Amino acid sequence: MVPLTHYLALGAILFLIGAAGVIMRRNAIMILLSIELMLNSVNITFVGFARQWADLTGQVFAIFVIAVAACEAAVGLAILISLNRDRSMVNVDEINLLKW
Amino acid sequence: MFEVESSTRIERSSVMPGTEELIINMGPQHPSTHGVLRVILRLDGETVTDCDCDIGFLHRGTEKIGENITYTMFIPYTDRLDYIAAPSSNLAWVTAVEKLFGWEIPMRAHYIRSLVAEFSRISSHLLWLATHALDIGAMTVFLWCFREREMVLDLFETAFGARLTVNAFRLGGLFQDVPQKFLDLSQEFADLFPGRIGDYETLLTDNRIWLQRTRGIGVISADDAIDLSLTGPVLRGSGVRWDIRRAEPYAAYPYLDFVVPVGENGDVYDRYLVRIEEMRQSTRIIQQCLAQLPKGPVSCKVPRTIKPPAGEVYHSIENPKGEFGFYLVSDGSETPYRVRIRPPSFVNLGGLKKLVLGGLVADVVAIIGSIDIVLGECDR
Amino acid sequence: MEIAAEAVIALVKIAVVLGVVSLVVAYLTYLERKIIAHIQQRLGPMRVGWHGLLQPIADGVKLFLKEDIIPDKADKVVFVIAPIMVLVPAFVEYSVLPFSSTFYITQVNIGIFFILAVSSLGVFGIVMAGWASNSKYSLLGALRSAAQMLSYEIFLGFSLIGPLMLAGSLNMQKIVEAQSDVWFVFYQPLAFVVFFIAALAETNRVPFDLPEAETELVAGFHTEYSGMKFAFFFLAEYANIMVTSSVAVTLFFGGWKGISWIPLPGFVWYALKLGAIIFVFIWLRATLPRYRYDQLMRLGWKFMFPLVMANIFLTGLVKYLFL
Amino acid sequence: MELVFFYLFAAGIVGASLLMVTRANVIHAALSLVLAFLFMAGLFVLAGAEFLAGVQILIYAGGIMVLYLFSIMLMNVGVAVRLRQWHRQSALALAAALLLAAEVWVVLGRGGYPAAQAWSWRLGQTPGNVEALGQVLYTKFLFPFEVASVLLLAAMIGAIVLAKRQITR
Repeated sequence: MVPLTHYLALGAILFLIGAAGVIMRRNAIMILLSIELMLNSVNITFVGFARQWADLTGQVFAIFVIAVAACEAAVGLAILISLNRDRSMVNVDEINLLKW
Repeated sequence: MFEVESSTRIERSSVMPGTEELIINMGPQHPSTHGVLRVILRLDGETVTDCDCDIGFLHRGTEKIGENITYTMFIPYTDRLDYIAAPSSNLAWVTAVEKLFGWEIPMRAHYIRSLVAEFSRISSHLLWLATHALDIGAMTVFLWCFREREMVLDLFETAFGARLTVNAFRLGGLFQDVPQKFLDLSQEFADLFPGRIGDYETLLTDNRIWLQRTRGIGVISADDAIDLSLTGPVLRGSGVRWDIRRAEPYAAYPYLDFVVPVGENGDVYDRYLVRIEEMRQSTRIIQQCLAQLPKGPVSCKVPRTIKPPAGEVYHSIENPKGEFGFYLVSDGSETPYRVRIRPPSFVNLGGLKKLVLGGLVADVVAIIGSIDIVLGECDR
Repeated sequence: MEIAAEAVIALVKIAVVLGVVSLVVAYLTYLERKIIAHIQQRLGPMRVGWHGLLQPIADGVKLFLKEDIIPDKADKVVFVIAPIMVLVPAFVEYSVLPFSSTFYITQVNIGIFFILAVSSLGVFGIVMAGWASNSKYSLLGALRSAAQMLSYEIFLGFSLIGPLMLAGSLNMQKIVEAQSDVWFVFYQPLAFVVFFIAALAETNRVPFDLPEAETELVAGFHTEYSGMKFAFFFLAEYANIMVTSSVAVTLFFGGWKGISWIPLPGFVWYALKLGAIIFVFIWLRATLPRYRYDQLMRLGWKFMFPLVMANIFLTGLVKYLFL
Repeated sequence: MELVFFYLFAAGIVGASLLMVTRANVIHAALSLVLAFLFMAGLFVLAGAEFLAGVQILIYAGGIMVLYLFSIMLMNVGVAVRLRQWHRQSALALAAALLLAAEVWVVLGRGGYPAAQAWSWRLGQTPGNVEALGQVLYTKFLFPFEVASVLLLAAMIGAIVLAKRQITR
């Protein structure tokens, strides 16, 4: 039986890696990928808690998180593609205007 | 101001173009350009926005060679022009030279020439159908067509001793009369072949996928086709009833009964139907030739050294691919002063750009197949 | 001790299944060549062994000894991993297939879902191969196949929902048990049609072989591959045909269950049904031309998607009203 | 046994994630992330969430990540690799992340979580995780489930509108 703290620690480490990626990388796709990692770290903690209390709520929420991640990926990538097409840029620090 | 911009240039990803047009080289090693044709396609996604043909990979200077050798010696070179239908090219050359002389050719020779020319049409159309179907993914038609093409090549072998570059005709008629076995086998083939055409049609004509891939693809109107001086099935697919066998009959065609099939919409499917029907009509012509074949000599009297009178002549025949013509200038010597070839594939290929623009890559393959090119005469 | 014994049994089973599957996959290539040859009125391989029976082995030896070319401009790591990424999921899927009532590697209660999930990984190898080759034809092929496989995976998954609703389980063994009386293909003909079409598209077979359409894209995503890496793609294709046919057998044709008055062992029935379905795959290849990319998508989204949704709705309605 | 596999998977996840964050080539990063997801699916099976593991592979790895790869291929990666990859505030960010890590360490170290409870079903047996999850999802969480579907629909329409080349006004 894996103790809950292990799941939580793993989730925290992944969250930190993801957060570091979001803050440090310039490439917008890398930022999106890091966000996916952060969402997954949350999933791990959800599943860990579900395991601990033998309650399926955690797993159900993990499924919802995956649904949200799918939405986020679709919209995020659509924005990136249109940015890449119209302004030909992928680096976030160049996208510094609210409106063109 | 400007320098600051350029010094920070690598920092900015604006060097990166947003959407790039994809340029792909189709050929000269591509499996479905039917030889060494190179088509440069500009793609937006998979839609063709521009198309440019690069030809000449098979250029051998045939026209120049023709100016340096005698009229008889040039006949084997014509085999290598449209090598899919070699007897047709032979026929174009010998009839052109005979026209220059004004010779009268015996009837039997005329009939045998028509017979062999129709066999070469069938052989060419079979190869076209085989590769065209394979391009669109139908694999079995390919091998079925080759089965019948093999029979035609065997016929050539029986009559002339060669299969592909047959060197079939001579100036003034034929080298010798065809053996009886050839005529028997021809009759056998002519009786068998219509059923085989039915087999191909079973696989393709009403096949939903085939219809979706060919109908409404590569449409060209009759006016455009005439403006681009397209000839052959490509022109007839657009509904223009133009066939040199009818318009300016040569060989035995004035005495033969056949229909010139035409399409309606000028798309890939109509060109397919036209060629299929042409194969049926060719079989009819073969039947008639065999039935009407007159007795007699197969060659007129030909002088030992062939020196045509000075002058010029243009003569064209209906090759399987379209109008195949020779423009000849003679200065009265043993060699022609100028030989100019009017190749059907080369001219028809000029219509490719108009046909493929706005289509998809997969359509390009179908359209090249439907134009039916052979690079031997295109590059000359 | 008990765990060790279990592990040994499991390893032996895996070895047997992998060995048999590899052999069958190799001979599937032979079978395909022979069947297509006879449809096209020729003989096919005849030289190596009696009627060319050793041809797959000769092919294997040839591919193994061939020079393995990695293009200069290719992304080397991805280029090498890609064929593995195609082959491994194809073989992993065999771990949950029930070959008979007693012979299977393992049973998981998400059985069929596991197969769907793992098979969805196959597209990675193709996309990786297409991208890493650094060739335009490969890239076009990869993009086509990514779109095609993603879309048709949806129809494949949805078409299985009907039979699964009837079976009431995702466990492969239970699905087979549920078909003791009537095969699901009779209850779910619509689902089977959609499943079969989607399976053709998922395995890149004619008439949906656009990703590797040799007459359009030279060879699609594996244009730049040679030697053993190319063989991996080839094997993966046939392994995938086997898996999808197996899924069809299990979900629609009663798996290893046969006709009760003919006493044959379960795996023989299984093999017979599998062979019949694979024959149809090969037969279609010899018969049909190829769809165009946009027509493929139209067929999927405008025809198959509503059909499969209607099937799920009807199944649910019937189940709710009468069962 | 379970713990060994946990550490195995955890090491895999962390390693792949680190690889992901540090790659210059976006395709390599995305593929590393796929690897991380596969390990994560293994972890989920270990935690008794087989269905979730399947969803993780099918939707996350087989769906979302393919979408990423697809989009990346539509853009030109070749040039982007040669550009500067990191922000100038990287050092600061790293410091903040380490601070956060320390905080997590302290919080986790406190312990005091209630004792673990056993599932009402056994791993690898039916009826199991799938049935139970279905039961919960379509009764207790039906409303969130429907909301999620509406969210997906909205995202789909949004993505199409954003990525469409020309919107005819």
